[in-house]
Amino acid sequence: MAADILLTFITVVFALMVVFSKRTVVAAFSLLMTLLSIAMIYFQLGTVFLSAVQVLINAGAIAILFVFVMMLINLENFTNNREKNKTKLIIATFTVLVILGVLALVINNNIETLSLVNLADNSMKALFEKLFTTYYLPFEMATVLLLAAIVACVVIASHGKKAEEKQ
Amino acid sequence: MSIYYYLSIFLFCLGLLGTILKKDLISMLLCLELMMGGVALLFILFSKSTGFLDAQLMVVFTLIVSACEVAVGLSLIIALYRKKQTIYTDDIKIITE
Amino acid sequence: MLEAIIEILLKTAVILALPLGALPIIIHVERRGAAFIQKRLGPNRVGPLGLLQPLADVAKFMFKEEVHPSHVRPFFYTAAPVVALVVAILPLACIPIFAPIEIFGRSVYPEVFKSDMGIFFAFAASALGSYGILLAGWASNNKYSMLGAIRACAQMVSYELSLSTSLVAMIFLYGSNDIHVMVAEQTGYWFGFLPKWGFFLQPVAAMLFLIGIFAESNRLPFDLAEGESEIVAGYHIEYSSMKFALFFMAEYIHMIALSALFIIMFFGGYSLLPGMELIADRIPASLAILQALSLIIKVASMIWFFVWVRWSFPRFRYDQLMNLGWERLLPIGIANLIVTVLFVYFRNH
Amino acid sequence: MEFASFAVFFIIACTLSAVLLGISSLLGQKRKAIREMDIYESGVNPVGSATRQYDIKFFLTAILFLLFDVEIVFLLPWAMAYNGAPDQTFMMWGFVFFMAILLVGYIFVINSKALKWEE
Repeated sequence: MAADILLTFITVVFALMVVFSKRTVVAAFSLLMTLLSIAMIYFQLGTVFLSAVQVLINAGAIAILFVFVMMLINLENFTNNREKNKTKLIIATFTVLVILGVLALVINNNIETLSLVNLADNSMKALFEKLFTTYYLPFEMATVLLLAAIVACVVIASHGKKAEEKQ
Repeated sequence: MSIYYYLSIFLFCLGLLGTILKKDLISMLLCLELMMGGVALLFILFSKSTGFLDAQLMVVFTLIVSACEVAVGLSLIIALYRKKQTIYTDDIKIITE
Repeated sequence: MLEAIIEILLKTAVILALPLGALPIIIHVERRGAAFIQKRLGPNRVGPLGLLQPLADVAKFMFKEEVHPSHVRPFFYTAAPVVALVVAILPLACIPIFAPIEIFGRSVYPEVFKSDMGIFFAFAASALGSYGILLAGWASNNKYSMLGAIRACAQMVSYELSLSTSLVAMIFLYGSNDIHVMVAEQTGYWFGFLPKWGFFLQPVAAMLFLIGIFAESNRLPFDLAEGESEIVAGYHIEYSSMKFALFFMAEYIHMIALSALFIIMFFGGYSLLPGMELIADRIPASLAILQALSLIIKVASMIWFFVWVRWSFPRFRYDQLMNLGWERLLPIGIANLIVTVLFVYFRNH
Repeated sequence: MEFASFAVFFIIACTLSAVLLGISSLLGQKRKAIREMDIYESGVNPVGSATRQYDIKFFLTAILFLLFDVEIVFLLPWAMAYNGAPDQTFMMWGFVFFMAILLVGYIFVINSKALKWEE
């Protein structure tokens, strides 16, 4: 039980730093720490493969992309003191708090049935075997989605370059 | 174990708040990624408590989708930055050039 | 409970002591090896045969002035070497040194982080390696370091693809991620003399992984990041004394961890070297020590290979390096994957 | 249990590097020399800010790494389930189809010369 509270505390602290930190690079690195602590939570819950995948893809590739963009777009010399209109801040926090309250109520009512955690995790081999036989179609659609993302990124990112060469 | 339920909805709502409040596009994408993390954690918790372990495969698909979303989102931000030299939402108001 | 704590502390101590203890020796071997290849003597002033030279270096790093330049970003500037070293040490947690042994009636696992996804965790932890470099490049706010950090990161990232293709190809063959299962499948002999190593099964994947290791740990001929002739000293240009030494240690430990992965997959991890069975049969208690010894000998020969290659190959140009990564190694990796799958399929049917 | 041992390992690694840094900052002499504090640009006075514009190729490499890494890492459950799978033929043909899609994306990237670092 102590590990649960410790991990939750670490994740909450870094998540708050992502949202409420002044400089964007600090937000990017705290997002990296949040994803790593979520990977630790996955490991503690027993899903070992997902924790390794989370470390490799989320923390090892997506967060690097964010830091790369930070470096390419030098955010430092942007004046960050844009006026913070108070009304938007209050309304936004109010609505989000309402949503949080509703969700918390939902979970609170049936916390007993939810936390009936039977850790009957059968071997991952059977689980993965099911991934590629019964759920093969969604997996192939996800691959086609990745293909579309590859084509889109190459076209969007190198679009400006061709325009420059023409001038 | 049950504290993780509250953690996942907290992450989701915090990401939502961040996406609304943040001024520049990259921070919005960061907070979107935070929401993705919260949802994936919820999937695993439900798969654990109901014993229906296939839900963990759903996390695999959310990871693929969030990777594609970040990739395309960031290349759009780069293309926008090359054209307008700024990524602050207040400056990007004019649709037609 | 007390027994578990002692076991954890003992394991952590052993796993941290091995690479950190070996570090001065590696630095010495690197210097003497370079000298040997270039027909000169190398350090032999301090102590007999210059053996105390690394200790003198460590002392020098301790006592040098701690320069803190004014233009750097303070917190990230000091955090970068710590991040680099910690991330370099993490993969060591999953690498076992000997087979699980029975002590006091409990089977003791040698690695700190026992899971049946051992090799995948070690690979994921080594994928985090580029954060220390990015942080250092960005924090020292200097054109050379920023460019060096981005180039090093792009290089490490693109060679990680070919690393993961060869890793997946080997897992297709072994069928599981658990390092103990992998080593168990690699013990024994084909036709009596050839040890059953993964290298003879998959030479192509071994070549890919080897090239990937050189690129991932920024060793020559892939060290564009801190190429002296190109951008002076790359990402650790603004660092001095102990902080620079931490980057130095991080690079060597990262190199040790990656070559340990290479040996686990292709040269049988802690499986006994050909001559060792005779000793092991006579003294059964010494099996674990012999296994650890064989792993250390293999890693040491890999380190010598690193030094040997470092002083015999010229440095790549950056576009050659990236083309090699994307246009040459990746298609070979994908083709190798398809061939492995077909081979495993026809082997079963 | 493994989680506790990994946490102990991580904490010891952090304290090790912190201790090394601490020792050197204690032992090292403190001198506020002006010249050492400047940006190191091999003696020349620095010009312009450090974070100037960089080539788009670095960014494109990172994006394509992310997308191809996702595809290759999700081959891993394939590799684990493949050996003992009852209907291996379906999985084998599924794998070939998956690799075809991956190769289409790869060939597109190579032909579009997006990653071609000109001399």
